[in-house]
Amino acid sequence: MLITMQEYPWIVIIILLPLSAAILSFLFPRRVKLLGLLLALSVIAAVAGLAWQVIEHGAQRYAIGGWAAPLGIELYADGLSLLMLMVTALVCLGVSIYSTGYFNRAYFRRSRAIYFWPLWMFLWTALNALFLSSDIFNLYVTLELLGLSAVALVALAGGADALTSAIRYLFVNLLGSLFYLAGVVLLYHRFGSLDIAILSQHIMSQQMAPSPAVWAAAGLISAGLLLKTALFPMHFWLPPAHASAPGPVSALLSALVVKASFYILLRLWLEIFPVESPVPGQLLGVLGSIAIFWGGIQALRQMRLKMLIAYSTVAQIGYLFLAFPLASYIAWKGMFFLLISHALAKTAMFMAAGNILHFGGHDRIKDFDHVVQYQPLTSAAFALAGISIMGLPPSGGFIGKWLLLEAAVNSGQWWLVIIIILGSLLAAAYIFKVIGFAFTQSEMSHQTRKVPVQMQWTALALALAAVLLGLIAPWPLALMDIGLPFGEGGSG
Amino acid sequence: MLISEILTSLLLAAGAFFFFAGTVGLLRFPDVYTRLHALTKADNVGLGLMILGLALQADSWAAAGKLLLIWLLVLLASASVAHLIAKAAHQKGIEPWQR
Amino acid sequence: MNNIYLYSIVGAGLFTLGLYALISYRHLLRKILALNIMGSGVFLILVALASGETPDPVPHAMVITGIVVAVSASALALALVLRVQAETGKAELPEESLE
Amino acid sequence: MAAMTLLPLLFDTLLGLSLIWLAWRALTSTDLFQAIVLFIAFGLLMALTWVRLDAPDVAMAEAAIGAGLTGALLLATLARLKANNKTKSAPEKKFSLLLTLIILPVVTGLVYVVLTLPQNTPGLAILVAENLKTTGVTNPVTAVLLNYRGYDTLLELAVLLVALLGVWSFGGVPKPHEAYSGPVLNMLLRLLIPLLIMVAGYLLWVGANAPGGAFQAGSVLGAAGVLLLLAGWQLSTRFAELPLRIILVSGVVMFTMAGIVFIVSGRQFLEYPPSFAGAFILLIEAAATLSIGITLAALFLGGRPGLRRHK
Repeated sequence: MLITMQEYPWIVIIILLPLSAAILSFLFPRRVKLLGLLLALSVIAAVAGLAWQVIEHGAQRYAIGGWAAPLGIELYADGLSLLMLMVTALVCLGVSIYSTGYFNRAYFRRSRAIYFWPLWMFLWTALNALFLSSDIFNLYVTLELLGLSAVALVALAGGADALTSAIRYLFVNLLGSLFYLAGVVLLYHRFGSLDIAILSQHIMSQQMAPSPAVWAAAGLISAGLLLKTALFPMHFWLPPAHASAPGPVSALLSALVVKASFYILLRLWLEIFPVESPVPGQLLGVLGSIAIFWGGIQALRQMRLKMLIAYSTVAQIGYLFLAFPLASYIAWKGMFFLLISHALAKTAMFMAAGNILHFGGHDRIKDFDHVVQYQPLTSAAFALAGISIMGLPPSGGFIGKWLLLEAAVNSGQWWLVIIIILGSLLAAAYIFKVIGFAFTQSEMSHQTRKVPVQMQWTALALALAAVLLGLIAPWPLALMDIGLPFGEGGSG
Repeated sequence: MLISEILTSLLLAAGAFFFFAGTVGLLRFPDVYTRLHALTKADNVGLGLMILGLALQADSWAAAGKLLLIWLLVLLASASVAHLIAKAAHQKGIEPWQR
Repeated sequence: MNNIYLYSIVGAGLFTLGLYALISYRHLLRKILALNIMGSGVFLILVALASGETPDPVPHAMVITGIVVAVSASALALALVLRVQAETGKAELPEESLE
Repeated sequence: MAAMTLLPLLFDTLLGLSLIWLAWRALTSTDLFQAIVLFIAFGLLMALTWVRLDAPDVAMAEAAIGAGLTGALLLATLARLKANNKTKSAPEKKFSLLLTLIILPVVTGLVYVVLTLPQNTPGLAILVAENLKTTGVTNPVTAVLLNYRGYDTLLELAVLLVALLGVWSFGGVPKPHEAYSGPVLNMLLRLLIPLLIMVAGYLLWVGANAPGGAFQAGSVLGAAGVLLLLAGWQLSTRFAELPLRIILVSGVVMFTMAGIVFIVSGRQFLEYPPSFAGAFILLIEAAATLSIGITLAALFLGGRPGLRRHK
């Protein structure tokens, strides 16, 4: 008795698709490119199915193994996780098309290239599983799966600096996971359950001062996740790792992997951690603003394009943390919208950088040689993505920053307003620096290579998506209201 | 059953003594060969005594049989490991100690 | 019941010992050892707190999962160490410049 | 009477102190080889601690994987490192005073918090025991691992596979161990390998109602693989490609396929039909044991077997 269309368990299919594709591409290395494209399309269809279910019937909860929450693991799909799944599906569709050109025989040693596909699909499985899980120990396992596949992908580039940044990234990942696990242990022994919904009921119900265990757990989990999200003092590992990774991998890292640990922090912060006193929020806000300035200034100083973009990621992550001191309904939605548009824009930027690297054999900004003439599509993609990073209308970045500004003005925290504006100016500075050099030609001419056409078009398509996101803003903003954090329990 | 408990504790004590003797040998002997000699001999006998003591307390013959299997395995493993280490040391050119 | 607290304090001690060693030593193998010891410390706290009269099997399953995850992470790290040493000639992290 | 209750306490404190002391010595010893040997001893003492905390399943996993296999991996890596690098790196301290100032509050905070946690909260023990009948196994830990939280175990098998993929993706032809295949080692192999395989089968079978299960059995199988590799055994290139990969993924594949079969028959993902639960769990555990064992041995090898030795 086949179950009818609506009751298809899309929530599980979204996790099983990339897992089975990864296994198939491990077993049959010759047909990886076809598998990659097929996977991207089928996951988009599955996400559409889940979206239809969530919009129709509200947040979906799925008990795996038939065991309800305290005993078994539950998957939970609401507006937030749906949006993250959509962005992941879009970015991964772009990466799958881009990689068919990037990992061809000429550019990448075949024996290494075939490992990109299974590792990337396992990374996608980890992302989908992470966005859907509502069990904190299960989140630990998905974080480890995510971390190990990301490190293996970074090390795929094979150079000396790629390998040293890969092993530093691995240690940072493992340290962050251990801190997170220590927090999980304390929460489990304090409340006897691992499910986020049950934990939030326990914590919200006992109004008396939360016991030190909850505070320690909140501190440990936040420290671990901040280390993985590379917030200011702990960002040292991000630029070398993201810059020395292969093209599509740095796009995946900056757009999705760094956001996954931020997503968990956001969900736990809104639902579990009883944050009465504004002090932690203010602290995160201050660290975020320092990250904006530090990332912006370092980006201006960089000689290589990919390092510049990596430092721009450090700065943009700082923006996301500005919503914590505001903690108002508009602020959370603006920050989340900024997160989505940054994912699309940063993927397009790293793909453009990959094209330039592929075209000229190097990415030293000073020695760009007629990039605009020979690579019009790539330069257009970089410019459009820059518009969204800078936050110029009508791009998605603009809407996100505008909502943050609105929230800052309403709550009267003027220092945040200044930081948001200055941050945008810094972003404009380093993007115009790159675009400026794209028009010049360098003294020494070096032989150039033809960039496969699909690599250029995917970069342009994703950049366009980042810009057009601003035009369709009301739909995703409404989607965020489904489900827990913003819906009923929305604070502010 | 007081007797079996006394017997067991006696055997365990004897086993512990042999382990102690093996450790003293390890610390006191001058080179790798004599240390290997002391360790494998003393520890195996010590373990044998301990296993015998525990077998008295075992609740079924199967459990006693498993304990005996453990002892045989350890005998096999420690003998061959001792040989391998001695062979590796010899290949490395460590001369046995002469007075 | 005080051995619950004894072992959880030992677990906390191992956690911080590993953290100290991870940060202060530059050789990559030492960092991997430190990470494994930190992992054992967290698992010790997890199981020690659950070992009252009714031993709770869920932490045991979590620790077994954690041990397998730890060994796969260590295997990847060790393979990376060999590759880093092959490329850069030394098995240590370059002096991290904090910019 | 006091003497009898004092003895376990004395033993526990002694065990706890020796754990800390061994960990400290392992981390700060000047010679790396000595550090690894102390780490293996630390792993064995950890296994003893798990027995003291009446967690036999964890004790077996710790002894086999935590101490045994991780130790073997560390020693193999050190051997390959030693070929061209001094290992006597004195652990020079950098900004150690500042570090102790940071670490000290962390440890006191952790200890204080741990002391405030309520004692012997039953946690999920009662819930697990109540529903044990429908899980098809009587060993609660296997029930949690395979049935209640089977999804965790599925992802964890994927983690193991990703680690192997990562190791293989680094390329690098595995330097064949200089086989010490002397007569003694061959005799040891002839006796031990069949016994190890039988013990693995026994652990797998007994896992349903006593401490044991896929991970312990898989690690014993992995140990047998490591022993074979040490003796210089080579996988013939005929099996190096597809057959090996099928075995490696068999654990994850069996788990996912079982889950899909349950969905098609109208149940939730990984919801075992109570009547066949035991059979399904044994099937999945058998596949998982095989794939874990071969994966752990392949991780020890450190490179793709059957690679053409292009110099």
